[in-house]
Amino acid sequence: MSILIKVQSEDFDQGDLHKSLSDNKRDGAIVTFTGLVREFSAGDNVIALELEHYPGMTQQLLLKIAEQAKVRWSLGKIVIVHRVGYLPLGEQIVFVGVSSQHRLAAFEGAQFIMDYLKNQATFWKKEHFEHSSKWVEFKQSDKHALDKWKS
Amino acid sequence: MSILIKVQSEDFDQGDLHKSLSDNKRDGAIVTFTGLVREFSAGDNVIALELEHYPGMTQQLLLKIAEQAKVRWSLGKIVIVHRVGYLPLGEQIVFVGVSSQHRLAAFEGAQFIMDYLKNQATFWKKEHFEHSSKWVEFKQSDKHALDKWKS
Amino acid sequence: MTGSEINSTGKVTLLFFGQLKERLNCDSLVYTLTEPATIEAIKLDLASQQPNWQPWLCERELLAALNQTMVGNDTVVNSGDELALFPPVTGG
Amino acid sequence: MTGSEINSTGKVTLLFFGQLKERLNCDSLVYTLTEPATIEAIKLDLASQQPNWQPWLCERELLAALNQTMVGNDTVVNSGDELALFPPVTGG
Repeated sequence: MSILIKVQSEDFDQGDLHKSLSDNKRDGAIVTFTGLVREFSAGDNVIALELEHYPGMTQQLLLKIAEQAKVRWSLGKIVIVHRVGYLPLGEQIVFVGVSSQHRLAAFEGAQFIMDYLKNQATFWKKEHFEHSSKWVEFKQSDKHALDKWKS
Repeated sequence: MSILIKVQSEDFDQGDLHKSLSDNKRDGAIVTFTGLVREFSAGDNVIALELEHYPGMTQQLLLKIAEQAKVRWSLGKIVIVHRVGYLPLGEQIVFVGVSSQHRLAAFEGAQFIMDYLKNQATFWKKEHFEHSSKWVEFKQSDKHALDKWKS
Repeated sequence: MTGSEINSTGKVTLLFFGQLKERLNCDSLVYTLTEPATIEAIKLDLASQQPNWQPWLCERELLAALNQTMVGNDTVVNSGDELALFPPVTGG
Repeated sequence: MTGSEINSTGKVTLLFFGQLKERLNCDSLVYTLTEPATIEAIKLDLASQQPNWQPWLCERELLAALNQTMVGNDTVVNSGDELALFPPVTGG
Protein backbone atom coordinates (compact mmCIF):
# COMPACT_ATOMS: atom_id res chain seq x y z
CA MET A 1 0.00 0.00 0.00
CA SER A 2 1.12 3.58 -0.09
CA ILE A 3 1.73 6.83 1.76
CA LEU A 4 1.24 10.18 0.01
CA ILE A 5 2.50 13.40 1.65
CA LYS A 6 1.98 16.82 0.09
CA VAL A 7 2.73 20.35 1.29
CA GLN A 8 1.29 22.85 -1.15
CA SER A 9 -0.31 26.28 -1.48
CA GLU A 10 -3.04 25.04 -3.86
CA ASP A 11 -6.40 23.84 -2.60
CA PHE A 12 -7.22 20.12 -2.68
CA ASP A 13 -10.26 18.22 -3.91
CA GLN A 14 -12.08 15.94 -1.46
CA GLY A 15 -13.43 13.71 -4.23
CA ASP A 16 -9.98 13.11 -5.74
CA LEU A 17 -8.33 12.41 -2.39
CA HIS A 18 -11.08 10.03 -1.35
CA LYS A 19 -10.80 8.20 -4.65
CA SER A 20 -7.07 7.65 -4.13
CA LEU A 21 -7.81 6.24 -0.65
CA SER A 22 -10.52 3.83 -1.82
CA ASP A 23 -8.51 2.65 -4.83
CA ASN A 24 -7.44 -0.62 -3.23
CA LYS A 25 -9.07 -4.04 -2.98
CA ARG A 26 -8.42 -4.74 0.67
CA ASP A 27 -9.72 -1.93 2.87
CA GLY A 28 -13.39 -1.49 3.69
CA ALA A 29 -12.99 1.47 6.04
CA ILE A 30 -11.88 5.01 5.24
CA VAL A 31 -11.63 7.84 7.78
CA THR A 32 -10.75 11.40 6.83
CA PHE A 33 -10.07 14.57 8.82
CA THR A 34 -10.23 18.03 7.26
CA GLY A 35 -9.29 21.28 8.97
CA LEU A 36 -10.74 24.59 7.77
CA VAL A 37 -9.99 28.26 8.43
CA ARG A 38 -12.52 29.53 11.00
CA GLU A 39 -13.13 32.65 13.09
CA PHE A 40 -11.95 30.72 16.12
CA SER A 41 -9.94 33.36 17.96
CA ALA A 42 -11.70 34.67 21.07
CA GLY A 43 -12.79 38.26 20.64
CA ASP A 44 -11.51 39.44 17.27
CA ASN A 45 -12.69 38.05 13.95
CA VAL A 46 -10.09 36.09 12.03
CA ILE A 47 -10.22 36.90 8.32
CA ALA A 48 -7.38 34.62 7.21
CA LEU A 49 -4.57 32.36 8.35
CA GLU A 50 -1.03 32.45 7.08
CA LEU A 51 0.89 29.19 7.22
CA GLU A 52 4.62 28.76 6.85
CA HIS A 53 6.73 25.64 7.21
CA TYR A 54 10.26 24.25 7.18
CA PRO A 55 10.59 22.86 3.65
CA GLY A 56 12.11 19.41 3.59
CA MET A 57 11.90 18.79 7.32
CA THR A 58 8.08 19.02 7.32
CA GLN A 59 7.69 16.30 4.69
CA GLN A 60 10.14 14.03 6.53
CA LEU A 61 8.29 14.48 9.82
CA LEU A 62 4.90 13.82 8.24
CA LEU A 63 6.25 10.69 6.55
CA LYS A 64 7.62 9.45 9.87
CA ILE A 65 4.28 10.01 11.61
CA ALA A 66 2.43 8.26 8.76
CA GLU A 67 4.81 5.30 8.88
CA GLN A 68 4.30 4.91 12.64
CA ALA A 69 0.51 4.91 12.19
CA LYS A 70 0.72 2.48 9.28
CA VAL A 71 2.63 -0.08 11.32
CA ARG A 72 0.68 0.35 14.55
CA TRP A 73 -2.78 -0.06 12.95
CA SER A 74 -1.89 -2.04 9.79
CA LEU A 75 -3.26 0.79 7.69
CA GLY A 76 -3.49 0.51 3.91
CA LYS A 77 -3.30 3.89 2.25
CA ILE A 78 -2.44 7.16 3.98
CA VAL A 79 -2.83 10.60 2.41
CA ILE A 80 -1.68 13.80 4.14
CA VAL A 81 -2.05 17.18 2.44
CA HIS A 82 -1.17 20.40 4.27
CA ARG A 83 -1.49 23.81 2.70
CA VAL A 84 0.83 26.78 3.29
CA GLY A 85 0.56 30.48 2.43
CA TYR A 86 -2.31 32.91 2.90
CA LEU A 87 -5.63 31.10 3.47
CA PRO A 88 -8.80 33.20 3.82
CA LEU A 89 -11.80 32.21 5.95
CA GLY A 90 -13.47 29.02 4.78
CA GLU A 91 -10.39 27.61 3.04
CA GLN A 92 -9.22 24.05 3.62
CA ILE A 93 -5.96 23.80 5.62
CA VAL A 94 -5.21 20.14 6.14
CA PHE A 95 -6.43 16.72 5.02
CA VAL A 96 -5.57 13.40 6.64
CA GLY A 97 -7.14 10.25 5.22
CA VAL A 98 -6.45 6.59 5.95
CA SER A 99 -7.80 3.27 4.75
CA SER A 100 -7.98 0.13 6.82
CA GLN A 101 -9.67 -3.25 7.02
CA HIS A 102 -11.22 -2.28 10.32
CA ARG A 103 -13.29 0.71 11.41
CA LEU A 104 -11.56 1.23 14.76
CA ALA A 105 -8.07 1.12 13.19
CA ALA A 106 -9.08 3.72 10.61
CA PHE A 107 -10.49 6.09 13.27
CA GLU A 108 -7.52 5.68 15.60
CA GLY A 109 -4.92 5.86 12.83
CA ALA A 110 -6.30 9.13 11.45
CA GLN A 111 -6.61 10.64 14.94
CA PHE A 112 -3.04 9.60 15.82
CA ILE A 113 -1.69 11.26 12.68
CA MET A 114 -3.56 14.51 13.39
CA ASP A 115 -2.44 14.54 17.04
CA TYR A 116 1.23 14.08 16.10
CA LEU A 117 1.00 16.48 13.16
CA LYS A 118 -0.24 19.17 15.56
CA ASN A 119 2.65 18.54 17.96
CA GLN A 120 5.56 17.79 15.68
CA ALA A 121 5.10 18.93 12.09
CA THR A 122 7.07 22.13 11.43
CA PHE A 123 4.23 24.49 10.51
CA TRP A 124 3.60 27.93 12.03
CA LYS A 125 0.31 29.72 11.83
CA LYS A 126 -0.47 33.41 11.97
CA GLU A 127 -3.98 34.77 12.38
CA HIS A 128 -4.93 37.82 10.34
CA PHE A 129 -7.60 40.19 11.65
CA GLU A 130 -8.96 43.21 9.84
CA HIS A 131 -6.31 45.59 11.19
CA SER A 132 -3.72 43.36 12.80
CA SER A 133 -2.17 39.91 12.90
CA LYS A 134 -0.96 37.54 15.59
CA TRP A 135 1.10 34.34 15.69
CA VAL A 136 -0.89 31.43 17.07
CA GLU A 137 0.42 30.01 20.35
CA PHE A 138 0.98 26.30 20.86
CA LYS A 139 -1.91 24.73 22.80
CA GLN A 140 -1.19 22.56 25.83
CA SER A 141 -4.34 20.59 24.98
CA ASP A 142 -2.61 19.43 21.80
CA LYS A 143 0.27 18.10 23.87
CA HIS A 144 -2.13 16.27 26.20
CA ALA A 145 -3.79 14.68 23.16
CA LEU A 146 -0.66 12.53 22.75
CA ASP A 147 -1.11 10.86 26.15
CA LYS A 148 -3.63 8.34 24.89
CA TRP A 149 -1.15 6.99 22.31
CA LYS A 150 1.60 6.36 24.84
CA SER A 151 0.50 3.02 26.22
CA MET B 1 -26.99 23.50 12.45
CA SER B 2 -28.43 20.46 10.75
CA ILE B 3 -28.74 16.71 10.56
CA LEU B 4 -29.22 14.98 7.20
CA ILE B 5 -30.20 11.29 7.08
CA LYS B 6 -30.56 9.38 3.81
CA VAL B 7 -31.24 5.74 3.00
CA GLN B 8 -30.96 5.18 -0.73
CA SER B 9 -29.93 2.70 -3.41
CA GLU B 10 -28.01 5.33 -5.44
CA ASP B 11 -24.32 5.96 -4.91
CA PHE B 12 -23.18 9.14 -3.15
CA ASP B 13 -20.52 11.72 -4.03
CA GLN B 14 -17.77 12.43 -1.50
CA GLY B 15 -17.19 15.95 -2.82
CA ASP B 16 -20.86 16.92 -2.50
CA LEU B 17 -21.24 15.46 0.98
CA HIS B 18 -18.06 17.13 2.19
CA LYS B 19 -19.22 20.44 0.80
CA SER B 20 -22.48 20.22 2.73
CA LEU B 21 -20.52 19.53 5.92
CA SER B 22 -18.11 22.44 5.48
CA ASP B 23 -20.86 24.88 4.50
CA ASN B 24 -20.99 26.56 7.90
CA LYS B 25 -19.05 29.40 9.47
CA ARG B 26 -18.37 27.87 12.85
CA ASP B 27 -16.73 24.49 12.52
CA GLY B 28 -13.05 24.04 11.68
CA ALA B 29 -12.96 20.25 11.96
CA ILE B 30 -14.63 17.66 9.76
CA VAL B 31 -14.34 13.89 10.20
CA THR B 32 -15.85 11.39 7.78
CA PHE B 33 -16.17 7.62 7.75
CA THR B 34 -16.88 5.64 4.59
CA GLY B 35 -17.55 1.91 4.40
CA LEU B 36 -16.92 0.01 1.18
CA VAL B 37 -17.78 -3.48 -0.12
CA ARG B 38 -14.71 -5.69 0.30
CA GLU B 39 -13.77 -9.36 -0.04
CA PHE B 40 -13.64 -9.59 3.74
CA SER B 41 -15.25 -12.97 4.35
CA ALA B 42 -12.72 -15.60 5.40
CA GLY B 43 -12.20 -18.21 2.71
CA ASP B 44 -14.67 -17.45 -0.07
CA ASN B 45 -14.48 -14.33 -2.22
CA VAL B 46 -17.36 -11.91 -1.75
CA ILE B 47 -18.54 -10.51 -5.09
CA ALA B 48 -21.32 -8.30 -3.73
CA LEU B 49 -23.36 -7.35 -0.68
CA GLU B 50 -27.11 -7.08 -0.53
CA LEU B 51 -28.51 -4.67 2.03
CA GLU B 52 -32.10 -4.48 3.20
CA HIS B 53 -33.63 -2.32 5.91
CA TYR B 54 -36.82 -1.54 7.81
CA PRO B 55 -38.12 1.55 6.00
CA GLY B 56 -39.21 4.28 8.38
CA MET B 57 -37.74 2.72 11.49
CA THR B 58 -34.17 2.92 10.12
CA GLN B 59 -34.36 6.66 9.50
CA GLN B 60 -35.83 7.26 12.97
CA LEU B 61 -33.06 5.24 14.62
CA LEU B 62 -30.33 7.01 12.67
CA LEU B 63 -31.81 10.38 13.56
CA LYS B 64 -31.90 9.43 17.24
CA ILE B 65 -28.24 8.33 17.14
CA ALA B 66 -27.24 11.54 15.34
CA GLU B 67 -29.12 13.69 17.87
CA GLN B 68 -27.37 11.97 20.77
CA ALA B 69 -23.96 12.59 19.19
CA LYS B 70 -24.86 16.20 18.39
CA VAL B 71 -25.72 16.98 22.00
CA ARG B 72 -22.87 15.01 23.59
CA TRP B 73 -20.11 16.59 21.45
CA SER B 74 -21.78 19.89 20.44
CA LEU B 75 -21.48 18.89 16.81
CA GLY B 76 -22.49 21.26 14.02
CA LYS B 77 -23.55 19.36 10.93
CA ILE B 78 -24.14 15.63 10.69
CA VAL B 79 -24.65 13.71 7.45
CA ILE B 80 -25.48 10.00 7.38
CA VAL B 81 -26.04 8.19 4.07
CA HIS B 82 -26.63 4.43 3.97
CA ARG B 83 -27.19 2.52 0.78
CA VAL B 84 -29.50 -0.48 0.33
CA GLY B 85 -29.91 -3.03 -2.45
CA TYR B 86 -27.31 -5.00 -4.40
CA LEU B 87 -23.82 -3.49 -4.05
CA PRO B 88 -20.94 -5.09 -6.02
CA LEU B 89 -17.32 -5.16 -4.82
CA GLY B 90 -15.80 -1.69 -4.47
CA GLU B 91 -19.12 0.12 -4.01
CA GLN B 92 -19.65 2.61 -1.19
CA ILE B 93 -22.03 1.36 1.52
CA VAL B 94 -22.20 4.01 4.22
CA PHE B 95 -21.04 7.57 4.87
CA VAL B 96 -20.98 9.31 8.23
CA GLY B 97 -19.65 12.87 8.38
CA VAL B 98 -19.67 15.40 11.21
CA SER B 99 -18.45 18.95 11.69
CA SER B 100 -17.27 20.41 14.97
CA GLN B 101 -15.26 23.25 16.45
CA HIS B 102 -12.82 20.75 17.91
CA ARG B 103 -10.85 17.91 16.39
CA LEU B 104 -11.42 15.44 19.23
CA ALA B 105 -15.18 16.04 19.24
CA ALA B 106 -15.36 15.43 15.49
CA PHE B 107 -13.42 12.15 15.74
CA GLU B 108 -15.39 10.87 18.72
CA GLY B 109 -18.76 12.01 17.36
CA ALA B 110 -18.25 10.23 14.03
CA GLN B 111 -16.98 7.08 15.74
CA PHE B 112 -19.94 7.07 18.18
CA ILE B 113 -22.41 7.32 15.29
CA MET B 114 -20.77 4.43 13.42
CA ASP B 115 -20.62 2.26 16.55
CA TYR B 116 -24.33 2.79 17.30
CA LEU B 117 -25.33 2.47 13.64
CA LYS B 118 -23.66 -0.95 13.58
CA ASN B 119 -25.53 -2.06 16.72
CA GLN B 120 -28.94 -0.47 16.35
CA ALA B 121 -29.82 0.63 12.82
CA THR B 122 -32.21 -1.83 11.18
CA PHE B 123 -30.09 -2.97 8.24
CA TRP B 124 -29.36 -6.57 7.28
CA LYS B 125 -26.53 -7.59 5.06
CA LYS B 126 -26.14 -10.65 2.84
CA GLU B 127 -22.85 -11.64 1.25
CA HIS B 128 -22.95 -12.92 -2.31
CA PHE B 129 -20.26 -15.32 -3.51
CA GLU B 130 -19.87 -16.69 -7.01
CA HIS B 131 -22.17 -19.66 -6.44
CA SER B 132 -23.87 -18.98 -3.13
CA SER B 133 -24.93 -16.36 -0.61
CA LYS B 134 -24.94 -16.04 3.16
CA TRP B 135 -26.52 -13.65 5.68
CA VAL B 136 -23.88 -11.84 7.71
CA GLU B 137 -23.90 -12.63 11.44
CA PHE B 138 -23.85 -9.91 14.07
CA LYS B 139 -20.34 -9.44 15.47
CA GLN B 140 -19.79 -9.38 19.24
CA SER B 141 -16.88 -6.98 18.65
CA ASP B 142 -19.43 -4.42 17.42
CA LYS B 143 -21.31 -4.77 20.70
CA HIS B 144 -18.11 -4.32 22.70
CA ALA B 145 -17.35 -1.15 20.70
CA LEU B 146 -20.20 0.54 22.62
CA ASP B 147 -18.49 0.08 25.99
CA LYS B 148 -16.27 3.12 25.61
CA TRP B 149 -19.31 5.42 25.18
CA LYS B 150 -20.99 4.25 28.38
CA SER B 151 -19.12 6.33 30.94
CA MET C 1 -61.05 7.15 10.06
CA THR C 2 -58.70 4.42 8.91
CA GLY C 3 -56.97 4.24 12.30
CA SER C 4 -60.09 3.40 14.25
CA GLU C 5 -61.29 0.97 11.57
CA ILE C 6 -58.07 -1.01 11.90
CA ASN C 7 -58.48 -0.86 15.64
CA SER C 8 -62.01 -2.18 15.64
CA THR C 9 -61.09 -5.19 13.49
CA GLY C 10 -58.34 -6.32 15.93
CA LYS C 11 -55.67 -6.58 13.27
CA VAL C 12 -51.90 -6.44 13.80
CA THR C 13 -49.44 -5.99 10.94
CA LEU C 14 -46.47 -8.34 11.24
CA LEU C 15 -43.24 -7.62 9.38
CA PHE C 16 -40.22 -9.90 8.96
CA PHE C 17 -36.72 -8.86 7.91
CA GLY C 18 -33.34 -10.31 7.00
CA GLN C 19 -32.70 -13.99 7.33
CA LEU C 20 -36.00 -14.48 9.17
CA LYS C 21 -37.95 -13.16 6.18
CA GLU C 22 -36.10 -15.58 3.93
CA ARG C 23 -36.58 -18.57 6.23
CA LEU C 24 -40.29 -17.92 6.66
CA ASN C 25 -40.53 -17.02 2.98
CA CYS C 26 -42.81 -14.19 4.11
CA ASP C 27 -42.39 -10.39 4.19
CA SER C 28 -45.48 -9.50 6.15
CA LEU C 29 -48.84 -10.79 7.25
CA VAL C 30 -51.93 -9.51 9.01
CA TYR C 31 -52.61 -11.23 12.32
CA THR C 32 -55.96 -11.02 14.05
CA LEU C 33 -56.00 -10.46 17.80
CA THR C 34 -59.00 -11.56 19.84
CA GLU C 35 -57.57 -9.74 22.86
CA PRO C 36 -54.28 -7.95 23.70
CA ALA C 37 -51.43 -10.49 23.77
CA THR C 38 -47.70 -10.42 24.42
CA ILE C 39 -45.22 -10.76 21.56
CA GLU C 40 -44.17 -14.11 23.03
CA ALA C 41 -47.78 -15.35 22.91
CA ILE C 42 -48.22 -14.20 19.30
CA LYS C 43 -45.00 -16.00 18.28
CA LEU C 44 -46.17 -19.22 19.96
CA ASP C 45 -49.57 -18.96 18.32
CA LEU C 46 -47.99 -18.40 14.88
CA ALA C 47 -45.67 -21.36 15.45
CA SER C 48 -48.60 -23.61 16.33
CA GLN C 49 -50.44 -22.52 13.16
CA GLN C 50 -47.33 -22.96 10.98
CA PRO C 51 -45.20 -25.71 12.55
CA ASN C 52 -42.40 -25.22 9.98
CA TRP C 53 -41.96 -21.66 11.31
CA GLN C 54 -41.47 -22.86 14.86
CA PRO C 55 -37.64 -23.20 14.90
CA TRP C 56 -37.14 -19.73 13.41
CA LEU C 57 -39.72 -17.86 15.47
CA CYS C 58 -38.33 -19.30 18.69
CA GLU C 59 -34.69 -18.35 18.05
CA ARG C 60 -33.36 -16.71 21.17
CA GLU C 61 -31.57 -13.94 19.26
CA LEU C 62 -34.69 -12.71 17.46
CA LEU C 63 -35.46 -9.04 18.08
CA ALA C 64 -38.85 -7.29 18.13
CA ALA C 65 -39.95 -3.75 17.33
CA LEU C 66 -43.45 -2.59 18.19
CA ASN C 67 -44.56 0.45 16.18
CA GLN C 68 -40.90 0.93 15.18
CA THR C 69 -39.55 0.93 18.74
CA MET C 70 -37.39 -1.89 20.07
CA VAL C 71 -39.23 -3.87 22.79
CA GLY C 72 -38.94 -7.08 24.79
CA ASN C 73 -40.94 -10.27 24.13
CA ASP C 74 -43.19 -9.65 27.13
CA THR C 75 -44.56 -6.42 25.62
CA VAL C 76 -48.31 -6.40 25.01
CA VAL C 77 -49.52 -5.91 21.44
CA ASN C 78 -52.79 -4.12 20.73
CA SER C 79 -55.06 -3.82 17.72
CA GLY C 80 -53.60 -1.63 15.00
CA ASP C 81 -50.03 -2.13 16.11
CA GLU C 82 -47.13 -2.81 13.73
CA LEU C 83 -44.97 -5.65 15.04
CA ALA C 84 -41.65 -6.41 13.36
CA LEU C 85 -39.48 -9.47 14.05
CA PHE C 86 -35.88 -9.71 12.85
CA PRO C 87 -32.38 -11.03 13.58
CA PRO C 88 -29.64 -8.79 15.04
CA VAL C 89 -28.80 -5.92 12.69
CA THR C 90 -25.71 -6.03 10.47
CA GLY C 91 -25.55 -2.72 8.60
CA GLY C 92 -22.75 -0.24 8.17
CA MET D 1 32.71 18.44 -3.77
CA THR D 2 30.40 21.09 -2.35
CA GLY D 3 29.97 19.19 0.93
CA SER D 4 33.66 19.17 1.84
CA GLU D 5 34.12 22.76 0.70
CA ILE D 6 31.45 23.88 3.14
CA ASN D 7 33.06 21.71 5.78
CA SER D 8 36.51 23.18 5.34
CA THR D 9 35.27 26.75 5.63
CA GLY D 10 33.61 26.02 9.01
CA LYS D 11 30.24 27.42 8.01
CA VAL D 12 26.84 26.59 9.57
CA THR D 13 23.55 27.54 7.93
CA LEU D 14 21.11 28.99 10.45
CA LEU D 15 17.39 29.08 9.66
CA PHE D 16 14.64 30.87 11.62
CA PHE D 17 10.91 30.23 11.37
CA GLY D 18 7.59 31.56 12.57
CA GLN D 19 7.46 34.36 15.11
CA LEU D 20 11.23 34.11 15.70
CA LYS D 21 11.94 34.87 12.06
CA GLU D 22 9.69 37.91 12.29
CA ARG D 23 11.22 39.16 15.55
CA LEU D 24 14.80 38.78 14.29
CA ASN D 25 13.71 40.11 10.90
CA CYS D 26 15.91 37.39 9.44
CA ASP D 27 15.15 34.16 7.53
CA SER D 28 18.60 32.67 7.53
CA LEU D 29 22.26 33.46 7.99
CA VAL D 30 25.61 31.79 7.60
CA TYR D 31 27.48 31.44 10.87
CA THR D 32 31.21 30.69 10.97
CA LEU D 33 32.43 28.14 13.49
CA THR D 34 36.04 28.25 14.68
CA GLU D 35 35.50 24.92 16.43
CA PRO D 36 32.50 22.63 17.14
CA ALA D 37 30.10 24.36 19.56
CA THR D 38 26.79 23.52 21.26
CA ILE D 39 23.56 25.12 20.07
CA GLU D 40 23.39 26.94 23.41
CA ALA D 41 26.88 28.43 22.82
CA ILE D 42 25.98 29.52 19.29
CA LYS D 43 22.82 31.23 20.57
CA LEU D 44 24.78 33.10 23.27
CA ASP D 45 27.42 34.15 20.75
CA LEU D 46 24.77 35.43 18.32
CA ALA D 47 23.07 37.32 21.18
CA SER D 48 26.34 38.99 22.13
CA GLN D 49 26.92 40.05 18.50
CA GLN D 50 23.33 41.31 18.11
CA PRO D 51 22.11 42.46 21.53
CA ASN D 52 18.58 43.18 20.21
CA TRP D 53 18.23 39.46 19.37
CA GLN D 54 19.04 38.42 22.91
CA PRO D 55 15.50 38.29 24.39
CA TRP D 56 14.20 36.20 21.47
CA LEU D 57 17.12 33.78 21.16
CA CYS D 58 17.00 33.03 24.88
CA GLU D 59 13.28 32.21 25.05
CA ARG D 60 12.89 28.98 26.96
CA GLU D 61 10.30 27.56 24.55
CA LEU D 62 12.51 27.88 21.47
CA LEU D 63 13.08 24.58 19.64
CA ALA D 64 16.09 23.47 17.61
CA ALA D 65 16.51 21.12 14.66
CA LEU D 66 19.97 20.06 13.52
CA ASN D 67 20.07 18.79 9.94
CA GLN D 68 16.26 18.57 10.10
CA THR D 69 16.16 16.44 13.24
CA MET D 70 14.84 17.80 16.54
CA VAL D 71 17.64 18.10 19.13
CA GLY D 72 18.35 19.60 22.55
CA ASN D 73 20.34 22.82 23.15
CA ASP D 74 23.38 20.88 24.35
CA THR D 75 23.85 19.20 20.97
CA VAL D 76 27.15 19.94 19.27
CA VAL D 77 27.07 21.64 15.88
CA ASN D 78 29.73 20.92 13.27
CA SER D 79 30.86 22.62 10.08
CA GLY D 80 28.40 22.15 7.24
CA ASP D 81 25.42 21.55 9.55
CA GLU D 82 21.99 23.12 9.03
CA LEU D 83 20.68 24.49 12.32
CA ALA D 84 17.07 25.70 12.55
CA LEU D 85 15.58 27.61 15.49
CA PHE D 86 11.84 28.10 15.88
CA PRO D 87 8.94 28.41 18.34
CA PRO D 88 6.62 25.45 19.10
CA VAL D 89 4.77 24.31 15.98
CA THR D 90 1.14 25.30 15.36
CA GLY D 91 0.03 23.61 12.12
CA GLY D 92 -3.01 21.48 11.35
